[in-house]
Amino acid sequence: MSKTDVSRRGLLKTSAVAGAGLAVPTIFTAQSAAAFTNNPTGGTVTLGFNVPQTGPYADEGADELRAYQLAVEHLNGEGDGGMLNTFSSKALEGSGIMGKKVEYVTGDTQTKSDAARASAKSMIEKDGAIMITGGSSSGVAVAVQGLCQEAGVIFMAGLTHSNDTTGKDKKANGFRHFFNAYMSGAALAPVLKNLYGDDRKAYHLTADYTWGWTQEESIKAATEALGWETVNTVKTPLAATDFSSYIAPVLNSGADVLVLNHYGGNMVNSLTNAVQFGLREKEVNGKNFEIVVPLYSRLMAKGAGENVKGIHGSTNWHWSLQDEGSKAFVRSFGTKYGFPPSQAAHTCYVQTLLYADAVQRAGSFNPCAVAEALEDFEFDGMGNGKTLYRGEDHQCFKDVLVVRGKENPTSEFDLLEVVEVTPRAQVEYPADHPMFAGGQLGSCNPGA
Amino acid sequence: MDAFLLQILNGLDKGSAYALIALGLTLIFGTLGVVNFAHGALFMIGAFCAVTLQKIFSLSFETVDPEKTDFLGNPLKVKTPYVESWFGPEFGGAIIDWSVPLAILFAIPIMVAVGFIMERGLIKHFYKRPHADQILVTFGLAIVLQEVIKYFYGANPIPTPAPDTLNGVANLGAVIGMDLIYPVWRIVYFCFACLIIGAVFAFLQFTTFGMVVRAGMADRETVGLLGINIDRRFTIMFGIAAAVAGLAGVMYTPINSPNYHMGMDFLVLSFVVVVVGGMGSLPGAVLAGFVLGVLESFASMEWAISLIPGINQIIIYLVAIIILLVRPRGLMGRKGVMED
Amino acid sequence: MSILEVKNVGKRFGGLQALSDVNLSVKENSVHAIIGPNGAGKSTLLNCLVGKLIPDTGSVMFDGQSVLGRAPYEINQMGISRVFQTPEIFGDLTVLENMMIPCLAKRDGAFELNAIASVMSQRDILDKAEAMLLEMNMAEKRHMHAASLSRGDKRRLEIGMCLSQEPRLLLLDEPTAGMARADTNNTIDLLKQISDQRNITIAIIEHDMHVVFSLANRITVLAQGTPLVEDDPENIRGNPKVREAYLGETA
Amino acid sequence: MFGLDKRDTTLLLIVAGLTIFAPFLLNPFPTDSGLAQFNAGYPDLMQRFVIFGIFAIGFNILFGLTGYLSFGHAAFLGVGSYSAVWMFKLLSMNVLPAIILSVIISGLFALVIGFISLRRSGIYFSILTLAFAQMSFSLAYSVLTPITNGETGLQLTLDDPRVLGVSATADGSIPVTNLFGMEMRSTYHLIVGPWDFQFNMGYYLCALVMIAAFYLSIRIFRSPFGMMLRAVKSNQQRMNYTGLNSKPYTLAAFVISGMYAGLAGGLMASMDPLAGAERMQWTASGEVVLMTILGGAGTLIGPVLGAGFIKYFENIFSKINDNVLHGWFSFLPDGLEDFVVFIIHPFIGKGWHLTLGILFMLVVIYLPGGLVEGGQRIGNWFKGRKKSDAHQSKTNPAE
Repeated sequence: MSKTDVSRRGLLKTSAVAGAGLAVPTIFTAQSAAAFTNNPTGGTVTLGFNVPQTGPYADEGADELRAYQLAVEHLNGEGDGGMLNTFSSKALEGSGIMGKKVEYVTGDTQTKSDAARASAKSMIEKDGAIMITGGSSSGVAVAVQGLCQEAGVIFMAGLTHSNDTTGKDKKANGFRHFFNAYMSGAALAPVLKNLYGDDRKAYHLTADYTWGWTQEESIKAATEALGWETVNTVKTPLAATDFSSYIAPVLNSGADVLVLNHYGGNMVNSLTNAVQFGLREKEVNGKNFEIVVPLYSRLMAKGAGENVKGIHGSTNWHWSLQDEGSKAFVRSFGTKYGFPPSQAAHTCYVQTLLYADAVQRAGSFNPCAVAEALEDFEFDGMGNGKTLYRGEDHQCFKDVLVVRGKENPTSEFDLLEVVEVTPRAQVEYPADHPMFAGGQLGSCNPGA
Repeated sequence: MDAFLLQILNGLDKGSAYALIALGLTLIFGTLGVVNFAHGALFMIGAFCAVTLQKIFSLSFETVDPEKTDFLGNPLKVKTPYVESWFGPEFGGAIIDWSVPLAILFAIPIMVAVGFIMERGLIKHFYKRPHADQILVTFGLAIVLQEVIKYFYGANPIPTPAPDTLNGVANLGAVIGMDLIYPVWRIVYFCFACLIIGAVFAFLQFTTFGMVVRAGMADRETVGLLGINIDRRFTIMFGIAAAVAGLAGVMYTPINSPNYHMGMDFLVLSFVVVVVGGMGSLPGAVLAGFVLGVLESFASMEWAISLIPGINQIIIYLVAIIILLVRPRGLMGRKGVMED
Repeated sequence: MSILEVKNVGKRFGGLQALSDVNLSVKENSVHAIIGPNGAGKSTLLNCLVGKLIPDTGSVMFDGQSVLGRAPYEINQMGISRVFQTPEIFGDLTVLENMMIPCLAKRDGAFELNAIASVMSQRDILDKAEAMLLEMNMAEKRHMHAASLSRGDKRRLEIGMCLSQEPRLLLLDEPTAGMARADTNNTIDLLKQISDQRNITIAIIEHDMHVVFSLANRITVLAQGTPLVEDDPENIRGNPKVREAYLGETA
Repeated sequence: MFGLDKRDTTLLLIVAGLTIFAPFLLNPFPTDSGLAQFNAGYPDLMQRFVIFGIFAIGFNILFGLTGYLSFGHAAFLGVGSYSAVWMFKLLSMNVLPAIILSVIISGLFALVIGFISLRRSGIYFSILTLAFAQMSFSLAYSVLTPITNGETGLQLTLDDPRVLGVSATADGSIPVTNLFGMEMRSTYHLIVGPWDFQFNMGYYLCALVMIAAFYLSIRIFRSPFGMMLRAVKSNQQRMNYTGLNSKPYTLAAFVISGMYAGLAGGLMASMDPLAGAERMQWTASGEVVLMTILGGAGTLIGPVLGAGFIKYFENIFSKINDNVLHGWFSFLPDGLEDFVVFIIHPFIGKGWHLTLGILFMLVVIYLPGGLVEGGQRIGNWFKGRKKSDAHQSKTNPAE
């Protein structure tokens, strides 16, 4: 059997035309080799948005989906254009991608690697999606990235923070705009030093799975470089809901900083529990006890309520940023949906635009051409200052935000305030940094 | 030493939640002979009673503050809860602040009603069906309830803090000259659980109603022969069990922000608790709840993890397996319950 | 020659001495009835014979081998079949299937992973089961669900299932309890026929004196956990001790 | 034929026909028509249909025949997947050794867990299996990460030390799974007018395996062993007093059904070389329970139908969104259209869990025999409502 997984859609159109002309069904055997998977030959191009629609991250997924819909509107020249107006590359003109109208299909990752791969496959095989994007956990991102590499389509990662996504598990067809655990550490460390001094004893609680470990490793390295001492690191089960038995030992450990390497429901609960145990009012070694949540998100902050006040952490982006790009995006998003976008929405929106722009510049939907256009592409006007898509590992390098839970929020969205914008230079690292070692990008796969 | 005492407290606190859920589960099983996989969902509905009441109290009208602007640069709409405008900011604010304890009153009628509807509408038809069918239909119900809650409240956890005065920590060790700091609300939760457990036992022990129910648990047919309408009493017991689970949920909300899948999180655990305690034994369920809570806390201590890596992940299941193999009827199970 | 020898068997439940010093000898090819008032320990004794209970003291020998400590299925494979007070049959299976299972157990032993061959290809088993159904007068009901049979039919099916195992000893636990008179008489006839035509020893626990005296050729009277007397039916009928302990009250 | 009676042969041939012609049957709508989204004939979903079919068939051998409700069967599927992926990593990309190993390993795993769990019955058995599966899941997600790669799932990498084969292909990508050179992912498109039918190598391998698994399950159902298993469900007491030892029977059933699950896991990994820990979670075990009950526990074809039904729901039904709904109801006046969409909205798209839960409850309440019973009832209704004992016995799985 020959390898004939070629563009169905293309053949479909031609055969439909042929069938109409001959008025008898014509049987085509797909031998005419197209160059790559799902080459869009009609007037439209289909993107695949793979986000959690069910399960605990459904709300985050819903926000991602809103951003995607907005991005599609802007690409097709509807709405106010959003960041297209501020984007440094002017290749896109609001007439779709390379003149083709952008359409999309959605899938539900359920925040499970299996389900995410299944829905991505369905979008590729059934709906002819040329690019897959989205997701809100690193496990899913790595799994789907692997799939896209095999299938020969581009994967534009959504929210994924683990070092592995562009480290050990990086793939030639996968690109990440979101920042990572190393960058969180590098951005947070100087701020923490300014705020809390260089003589601190840190206690880590870490979600017991890959992302948690890479974050713990990164934060530990960054803070130890400041002179902090790591008193202890404890792994907590993913399924844990009550963290009291992990918080209690912190009280008498001699530590004066608690680092919570948790995300989602875990983070909401562990932070709530930590505050319950009076850690924030506690004094140890003559210093105020502090809690740090290295990866912050507004949706999580909302879940934790009052407890986030004064707690520091890092995010990829925040809607209160005052640069033109951010303002334009918040304006379009807020006008359409009535509330400001989350960082997940931002990264997804930007990823879609970046992909479209790369196609436009490359002049081809071929994944290899797109990848080439994205590699070492430097741009601005997307909300994080001057940004570089590094070719060696497909990671974006840009400014990282250090934020703090706001003491006096003026609205239900106004939960975090930006403490510092850590410049890109400070969070950069060589591609062969030991925390990212072990994987190979491989070569780009156009499929077919 | 302190560390151990603290973990015992933590264990008792976790155990309170387990015990309350398991108590209701056992009441239903003991009286109606039904294995209710939707019991975790009742716990979750209880928690969302608190969320709902908080939302009701926080219902607000909007006034435009021209001085300030919102994120789009439009004039900021300031929300003022109705209760604050009616009762003044101080008293109104206090009402919102105390919405979780107040939700107890709100939740009792709702939970009892939910219990009645569940029993009369669904469970009733499953008394004579095999246990597997009961498990399956209540499992389906649990999925439905959780999806309904998710539809209305979203997937994100919703913060429901305890009243400010109960939000701090207390030094329990002060009396014995030790430093034993513990969150006030968790102490409240433990006391509340003891109170409820005591009330249920007292109710079964000292009221005629309770005596009939106990007799019915021991031998349903005989009691039926006495001409007592045991079914109606059992329906009421189902309502009580639902209320117990619901109250456990209401009071749990400040400890962890409630979300739609908290019921499923607790379901497996509470079944393990019931089985370890012994199917059908009320004291067994309570005892097992506390024992498993304490064991779980101990297993999360460092020495335990360094001894057996991953023990904190599996302790509950491990205990369940061992108990079931060594003492098939659980800690305090009666003979002949669910043995075929 | 006795096929079942019970010697000095005692069994205690907590504070209750259910059986003490029970001696019993069942002769081959006899119909031996064990009677006694409620709570005399009849069922406990029976359970000790089939492996459900293990006596605290004494021995139970079947055909020269001890049954103590063996699981019920092992004892059954030795040649003891039991008929329950309420018929225990496979309600979800058809009558024919019910009859085939004991035939398979007889042929293949306690466990056989015979997972590929078709049941319908087991000619010997089918023939044997069909023959037994004919004998039990149930051939036309072979495709019915066993659960939908009448009480009397269930009883006959159960007895048939036990017989198709070709046991050496058939234990019956109040086989006519709760039956209408006609069903009872049918069952008596069936049992008579079995004991006449087959090389089978029957031990029967029974309340109904009509059944006992119609069938038994040896009777043991049990009272308060010990045998009061063992004798022929005629002598039991006339025994004043028995009348006092048992017959007097119920007759 | 094949040692089956006429009815079973017909059933087998129907199932074989359906699976072989699935690429046509599941793609009834032209690709650019509005109904194209209901097409399920693409390789990934077709593979899932048959793989979960195998899983459910195996589960049914345990639950349908013996009545032992295992809430931990997904663990065997997970173990099978891990074994297969390790085989790809270490030995060769040929799927055959991988599948064989996954069946063996999950069989051994089932033997151990079954040996312990089967010491208890009823709900105690369910809780024991649940506990074992949850333990496997928790450990796979965390402590056992060196073996399972935890959260991300076990994947192939470019530097796998493959003994028989290369670590990476000449063009720098990971080699693909194959059966003696026939690549699992290769797909042949047959384009007939506006229709596009996809014939995927991997699907046909899975389909053949499923037909074989289905055939084997018919043989087991009709065998003396199968009859004994039904006897276990019906009356264990009578079984023990008929000289039969029920323990080895149930254990054998448990191991066989564990091996079916391992086979499904191995195939899943062969189609898509990744093994995630969530595969072992108790909710995943709950899913196969749903499939079996929905289709009809104890019936031959039921589990296959149930598996197809749920997977269709998960992958196709879940994609219907409001836009699609508005399209359907656009013939209604505006206000009414919005109202109808508003009413239906919670049940479709991402609300598919809700619909599934309701359907499941309805089936348990009204159709204990599942879809198969539903089909029979409809059939009987058409035959003129001849309700009699004969029909009763038809619902009996053994007939």
